[in-house]
Amino acid sequence: MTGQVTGRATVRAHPGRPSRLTRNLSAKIASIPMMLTAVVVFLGGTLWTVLYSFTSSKLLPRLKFVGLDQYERLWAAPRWLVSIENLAIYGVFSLIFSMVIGFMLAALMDQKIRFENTFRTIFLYPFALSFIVTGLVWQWLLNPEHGIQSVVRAMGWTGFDFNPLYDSSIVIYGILIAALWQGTGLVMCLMLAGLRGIDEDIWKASRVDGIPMWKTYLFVVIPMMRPVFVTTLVIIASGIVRVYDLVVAQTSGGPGIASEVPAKYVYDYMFQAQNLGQGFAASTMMLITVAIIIVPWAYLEFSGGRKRV
Amino acid sequence: MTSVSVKDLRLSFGQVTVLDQLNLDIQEGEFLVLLGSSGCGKSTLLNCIAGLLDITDGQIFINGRNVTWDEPKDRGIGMVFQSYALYPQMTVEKNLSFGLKVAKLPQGEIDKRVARAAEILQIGPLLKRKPSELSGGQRQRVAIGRALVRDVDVFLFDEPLSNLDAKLRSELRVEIKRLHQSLKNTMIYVTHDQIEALTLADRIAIMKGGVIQQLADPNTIYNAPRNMFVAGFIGSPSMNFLKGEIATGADGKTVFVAGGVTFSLNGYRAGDPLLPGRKVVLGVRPEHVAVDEAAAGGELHEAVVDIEEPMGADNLLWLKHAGHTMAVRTAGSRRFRPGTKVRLSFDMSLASLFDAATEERI
Amino acid sequence: MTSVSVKDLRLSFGQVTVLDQLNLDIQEGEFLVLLGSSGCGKSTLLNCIAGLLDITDGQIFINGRNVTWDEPKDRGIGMVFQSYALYPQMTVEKNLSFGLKVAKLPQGEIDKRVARAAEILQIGPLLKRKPSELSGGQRQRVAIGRALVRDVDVFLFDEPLSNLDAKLRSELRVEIKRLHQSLKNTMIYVTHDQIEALTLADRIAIMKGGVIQQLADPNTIYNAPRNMFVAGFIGSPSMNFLKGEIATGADGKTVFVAGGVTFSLNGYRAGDPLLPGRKVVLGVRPEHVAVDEAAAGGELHEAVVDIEEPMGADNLLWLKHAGHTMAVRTAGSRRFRPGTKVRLSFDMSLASLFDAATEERI
Amino acid sequence: TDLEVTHWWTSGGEAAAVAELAKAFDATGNKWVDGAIAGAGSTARPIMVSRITGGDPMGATQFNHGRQAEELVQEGLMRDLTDVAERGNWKDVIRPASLLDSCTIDGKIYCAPINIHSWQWLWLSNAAFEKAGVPVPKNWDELVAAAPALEKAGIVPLAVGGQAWQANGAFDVLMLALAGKDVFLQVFGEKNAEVAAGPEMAKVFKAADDARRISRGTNVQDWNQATNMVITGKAGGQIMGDWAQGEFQLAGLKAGEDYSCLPGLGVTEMIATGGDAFYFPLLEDEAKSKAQEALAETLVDPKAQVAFNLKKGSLPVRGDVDLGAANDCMKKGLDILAKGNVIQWTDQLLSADSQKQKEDLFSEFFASGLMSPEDAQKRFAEIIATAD
Amino acid sequence: MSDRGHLKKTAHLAEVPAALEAGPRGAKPRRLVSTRTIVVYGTLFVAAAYYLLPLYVMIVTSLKGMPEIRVGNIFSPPLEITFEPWVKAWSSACTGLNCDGLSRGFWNSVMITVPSTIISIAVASINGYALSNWRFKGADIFFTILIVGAFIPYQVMLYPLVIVLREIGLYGSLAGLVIVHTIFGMPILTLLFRNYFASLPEELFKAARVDGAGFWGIFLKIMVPMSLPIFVVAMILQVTGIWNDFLFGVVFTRPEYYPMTVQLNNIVNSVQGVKEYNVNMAATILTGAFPLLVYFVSGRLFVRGIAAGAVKG
Ligand SMILES: Nc1ncnc2c1ncn2[C@@H]1O[C@H](COP(=O)(O)OP(=O)(O)OP(=O)(O)O)[C@@H](O)[C@H]1O
Ligand SMILES: Nc1ncnc2c1ncn2[C@@H]1O[C@H](COP(=O)(O)OP(=O)(O)OP(=O)(O)O)[C@@H](O)[C@H]1O
Ligand SMILES: [Mg+2]
Ligand SMILES: [Mg+2]
Repeated sequence: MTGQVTGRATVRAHPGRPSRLTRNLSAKIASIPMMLTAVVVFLGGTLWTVLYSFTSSKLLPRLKFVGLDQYERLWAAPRWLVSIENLAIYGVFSLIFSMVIGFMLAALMDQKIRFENTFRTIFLYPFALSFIVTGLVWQWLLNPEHGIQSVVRAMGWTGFDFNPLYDSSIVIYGILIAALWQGTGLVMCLMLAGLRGIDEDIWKASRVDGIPMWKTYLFVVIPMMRPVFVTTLVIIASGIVRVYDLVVAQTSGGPGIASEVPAKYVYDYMFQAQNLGQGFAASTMMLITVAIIIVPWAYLEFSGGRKRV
Repeated sequence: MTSVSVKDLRLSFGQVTVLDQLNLDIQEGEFLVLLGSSGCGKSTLLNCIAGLLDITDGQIFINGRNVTWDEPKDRGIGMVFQSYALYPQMTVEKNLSFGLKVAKLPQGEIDKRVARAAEILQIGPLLKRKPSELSGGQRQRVAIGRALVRDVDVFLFDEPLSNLDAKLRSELRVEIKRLHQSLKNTMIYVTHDQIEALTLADRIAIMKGGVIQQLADPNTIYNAPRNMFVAGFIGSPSMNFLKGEIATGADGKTVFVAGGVTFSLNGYRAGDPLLPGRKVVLGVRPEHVAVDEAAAGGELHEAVVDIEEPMGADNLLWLKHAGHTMAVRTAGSRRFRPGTKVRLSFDMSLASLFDAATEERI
Repeated sequence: MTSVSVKDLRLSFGQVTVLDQLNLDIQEGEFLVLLGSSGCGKSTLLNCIAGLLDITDGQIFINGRNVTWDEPKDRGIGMVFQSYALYPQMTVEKNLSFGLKVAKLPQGEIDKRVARAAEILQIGPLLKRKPSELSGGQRQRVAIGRALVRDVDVFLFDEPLSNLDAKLRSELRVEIKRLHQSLKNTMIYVTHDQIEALTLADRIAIMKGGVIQQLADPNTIYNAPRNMFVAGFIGSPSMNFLKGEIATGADGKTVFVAGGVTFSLNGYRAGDPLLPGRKVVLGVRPEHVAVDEAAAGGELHEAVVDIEEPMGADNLLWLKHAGHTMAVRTAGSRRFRPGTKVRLSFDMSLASLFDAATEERI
Repeated sequence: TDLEVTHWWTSGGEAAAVAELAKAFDATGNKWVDGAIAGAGSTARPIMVSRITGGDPMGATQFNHGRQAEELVQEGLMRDLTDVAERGNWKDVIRPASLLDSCTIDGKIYCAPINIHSWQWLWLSNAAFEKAGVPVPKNWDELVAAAPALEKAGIVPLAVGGQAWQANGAFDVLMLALAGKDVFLQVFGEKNAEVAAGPEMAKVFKAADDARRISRGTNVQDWNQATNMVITGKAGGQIMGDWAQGEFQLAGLKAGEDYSCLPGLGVTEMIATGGDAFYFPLLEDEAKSKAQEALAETLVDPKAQVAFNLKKGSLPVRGDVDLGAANDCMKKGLDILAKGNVIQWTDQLLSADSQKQKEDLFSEFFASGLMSPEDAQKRFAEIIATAD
Repeated sequence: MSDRGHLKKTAHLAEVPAALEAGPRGAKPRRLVSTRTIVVYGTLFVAAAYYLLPLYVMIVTSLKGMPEIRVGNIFSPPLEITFEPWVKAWSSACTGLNCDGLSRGFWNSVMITVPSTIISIAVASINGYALSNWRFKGADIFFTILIVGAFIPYQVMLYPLVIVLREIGLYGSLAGLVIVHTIFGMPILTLLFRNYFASLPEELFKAARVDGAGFWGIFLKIMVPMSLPIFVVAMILQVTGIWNDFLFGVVFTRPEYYPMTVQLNNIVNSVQGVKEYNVNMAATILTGAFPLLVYFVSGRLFVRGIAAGAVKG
């Protein structure tokens, strides 16, 4: 810092030094929407939310502070605990499976296959459909009376049992199936792009070294695709935290509260229960979790700018 | 004994035939350089030998064994790539040992081989580093090491130095040469840098459009190029070419006439008879032209200095002579200002004559 | 009149100061080459002059005007980049005229200038093509053209030739030299290729770690390098360095002793007195060592050929001599087998002596 | 004048009922712009509240009367309807009076009640019982007793849809029926947690446990899908509000013949006076304000009341209308109403927040085989203790 | 390794030219179906089946009549193809009083999607450009906030946004909705654009500055024309996201602007008696048709753009 201060001091004598503010002025002006969004909406909205989570606001936000009451209630609520647990299960599995499936599909697509475009389109098209639609279709497919279970039973396997949406213990996996159907195509695309960016010579080198293909993928190629995994992670993870529509469309959180998720808790308490304070407390908890994991990582990952490229 | 032998090789990518009817025999312990401009098929040929490309027709033998259908790893070859192709997330040590581990060699053997390669290449202190923490030259050394540990008979290099800066390149060139002198493996080395080719090769194969133009030792290539392509390709700056024809001089001797100027052919050893009237091209290298001095047996020609390029040890002159531009290399200590008139003499014993039509050496 | 003048320039990226207290004056019409290894700050300096980097402290004058805080376009400079940086979606013509259009020049003037640049650079037939349809050399020419049309006083080149292959590089080098001779603009040219520096420059500034080590004409730089860095940096292969000390010889003359071998210093012009016992380093270039012959006034030293690198015109020998490895350049026609014993003689009038501690020339 | 009206009446019977209102309103020379949002109040309410607080209010909007709009009124975002009410003599015609009380805040009237909804019905499929070979039950206990027979015949004895509010409502109905009015009011009115944890309630939880057991295998989400199970004889019965009646009618079934209804589960014949009301956000536009008045008047107008409630299957808010066309079940309701056997419902007694907590509890309870009635009661008591 | 010696021995025998000529020649013969091919294509086909199954069921169901649905199996092809459900879904399914199906929302969706997509991409691309080429102090902080913002559930931001829009007086207007979409599209799009622009050669940017082009000149004349793939990616992501959005469309606008998804929600959620699965499926396909079309048209560029926007970083 001292270096900068003396620097400015000596330069002051020179004519025409523009002020710090006006340098890069166009860039700054052009970034105003971004700054406003970041500061007013994301940061301001967050702080506002946190502030009101300490109040007893009902339908409308009011600054009647009640300390940590809302949080105590939140962590005593079985539904919240179930939501957190569900999010953890759903998050972990959907991360793992979408990465694994996405990568495997991409690896298969990268084998110089015929009809690559067709396959790619097939894997990608569900991404064009909304979660509402996805939820609906899979609700239909998984419906025990009409869906896969009844069809398989009709074919003779009468003992066949596949009824995830009405079984509390596995309902979250029923949601996972639909989520993977919708999202793995994009992951596949990202991974495929990453694979195409790998130097041909690496493959040649590993062939000369006699390394089997799967080992090359596992020990050489995957570690080289770090940036792709980072982008994919951001996209998948942000989707996981926000999962809401799919649950609503598929199960509305049921059976019972077996497939509740935090975002739905927030929404339900803010608007249905008309207890904004409670909803804000829940969203604050979500934000804190996200912040603890994301902020340090995001800063490290994204503040390097051009240097890293 | 031949170490690598390529017979009637053909390779097509779909409709495009890149290599056709290519034959090449490489002796055991020989250092062969494949030289040619970009896109002439050098890497393709190397990849065929390595087994990284499926050939369309022909056969490939390594150490007398027909390996045409063998997997790369079973051919007893090691390969070094232009982009190094190091496994970026593994330490140098892992890079070296990975292939051996996969081949299930005993750990003791692996350690021994890695240690030996590290010693030969002097990368012992780097073993624990990742490739990203190495300089270009060090990376290249590790890449060579990876071939080295595999204890192979034949080393294949695909432009191993072209990603490095000039200084490093000349250093590593010496190292590769030394490596070859001590290991005595067969080495096939692809480059488009003629200095590398000249300094490293036992023999050079000059390629153009998938065809080997000349396969000979560097000295022959440099001093007796088989055709104008080879002559022009090798040497920097290029050989000077003068178009003209054979005539009979005033004294009855065979002379070369270009742009009204007559050159005696004293000292030139022609393979073909030099019949008067034959259209030919005279090629003479910049260092075989003497400036302001009478070279052995040559007569003097007037020229004007156009541009001077001092290069330290040498001084390169670009002259206007008989309507051509001509490059001449003089000692670095001699300086000429542009516009200066000088007198040239040609060393015909080191010049080349080519048929103007076939471009073949006479 | 000075054309570009840099005063007390400092530039930091955050905590790291890349350039510090740098001063440089460039005369009008001068061709100045900034030479140095990768990362020494050459491009940074050039970008400061161009106004593409905000300097931390100091001043920059172009044609006597303080442009320290001017926008790049207002500095009267044109710049040519290593990667050509042509606008890929525009035709050559658009590429050339883009800057003029931005500056709102009348269309007639634009056409005139583009036509003139196209003529000078002989790219007339390419005007309607896109950069992707051009060869490397043509692209580079267009990049130069883009600076040309802007009718600027100062041309800045940032390694304009290093993406080209050797052959093209040497051709374009000549063209740039010719361009400078005809335009007579001030040119600042960044490179790490010493051949380019030596052939093109009126003066060379050799940089290391952000500091200019020596600023002089090529001849001085080559033959009287100010310190060991400059001496070692210029010349390929590098100057040979022998560590030793000054002593008084048998005949009372001052001599240099290294590894038990005594060298006469006949012909060396020292700036400092050569006091006996002073630790010094003798530097001698490969071409200033004669093999198997007695050079003027030098005595003979025995050495063994280690490696031979025939390079066509020259033949480079790596010798083992008095415990050092030593490079020697001989004529390409002379050949030596590894292991041969030879006798060396040094041309002391062209050698350099450096203080072993400061590494400065004595 | 165009007036935008938002509501969440989108099922078959509901939509037909709304059409009647729209017709009546259009007849006043204005135009009803329909802003239906499907998916029950839980989807629609946030949207309505956002619109009102966001400063872009609609002309009129449905809320369950009770406490849902309380704060909006306090914020001064809602229009005072006292003038309209006085002109229409609402105080006298609207029966029971508690309906208007729910619209009254600080002595001013802010909403126009449109119907009385009663939750306390058990709908039974006569066909299903016939098939199982048991008589149609007359009360809750008989249904529980008949359950095994129904199950044997492949019929789900009690259909309970997956949405949380259905389980919650079913429980409230069971509670009023089995524990009686006093306990109901002590628990929900006075928020007496002791009573909530007491033996009276334990009985209710026992019954809820039965309900849970005999509702296994419903496997539908929406209430009307559950109703449809009753209509088609796939289920024996359903505890659902009077709005289910609309579905039966639409399916062409006849009360008493094809299906039966038991108000108060045949145990405690009492109905709650919850219901829907329309609120009118404060608008700047004069013309629209006029239209709002016209709509408020239309809503309470006897003709509209009859037309609407007949289609919807709910009860009119005024005692002075002729409901000769009413069917069997509706008549039963009207009787009870006439006898004054009315009670305030949980929507009016509890805040939405407490209701939501209850919903969470009972939807979990009904779906999970693991939660014992005792545990559920304990948690219920905790909710009551902190309820407002 | 021991067989290496053995090989050398046979090499001596092979010195005889005749022996050399023997052995394999030409291209390595490939079995028509190798295990590898079976595994690769087998897996791909199985995966493709998983992805296609729902679409198949949707289409088949939408072409059946209700009676057939009730009795039949969801996978069986329709015995009697009827387009009734499609017609109904498009033009006569009811929401409350309005019985004009999805058609009502279609143009609204177009009216929302087009400006929202264009503006959000414009803003995000400018952000990405400023972040990668004109970095100023503090820019990274804003960007980090933005990325973290990508993880905030939309529902949480609903209230603050209502307040913000109310304060600037855009609540309930189309412009307000466009702003909302721009805000929520910003994090991921900015990330993609920033990565993409950072992967373009910096020298190009410098050259343009020397040529005198300013912030906007460089962006419009140099950067944008070079960035087709990433714009396609952004367009696909935004069209999909915005077209499929339900929550914002309904919270931040009035009924006259309600997008198609609101009708879809109403059709599938307002059950009239039995669920009309065939109509629901037809409505679902109709709603998804537009983004699907965008995919099919620009799928190839999508992968290329993703490559540039995601791989570097
Ligand atoms: N996979 C491929 N498909 C089609 N053509 C190819 C393929 N690989 C190479 N070629 C063509 O084969 C020719 C020879 O390519 P090759 O890589 O062997 O050249 P090279 O001599 O190594 O050149 P460079 O010095 O640039 O590496 C080129 O014309 C190239 O376009
Ligand atoms: N944006 C930057 N941020 C931080 N450090 C930088 C930045 N740009 C350059 N540097 C550092 O400044 C030093 C000088 O870089 P510069 O690009 O000027 O080197 P150079 O001499 O042009 O090298 P080269 O021959 O590789 O182009 C290097 O050490 C580099 O790491
Ligand atoms: Mg190649
Ligand atoms: Mg540089």
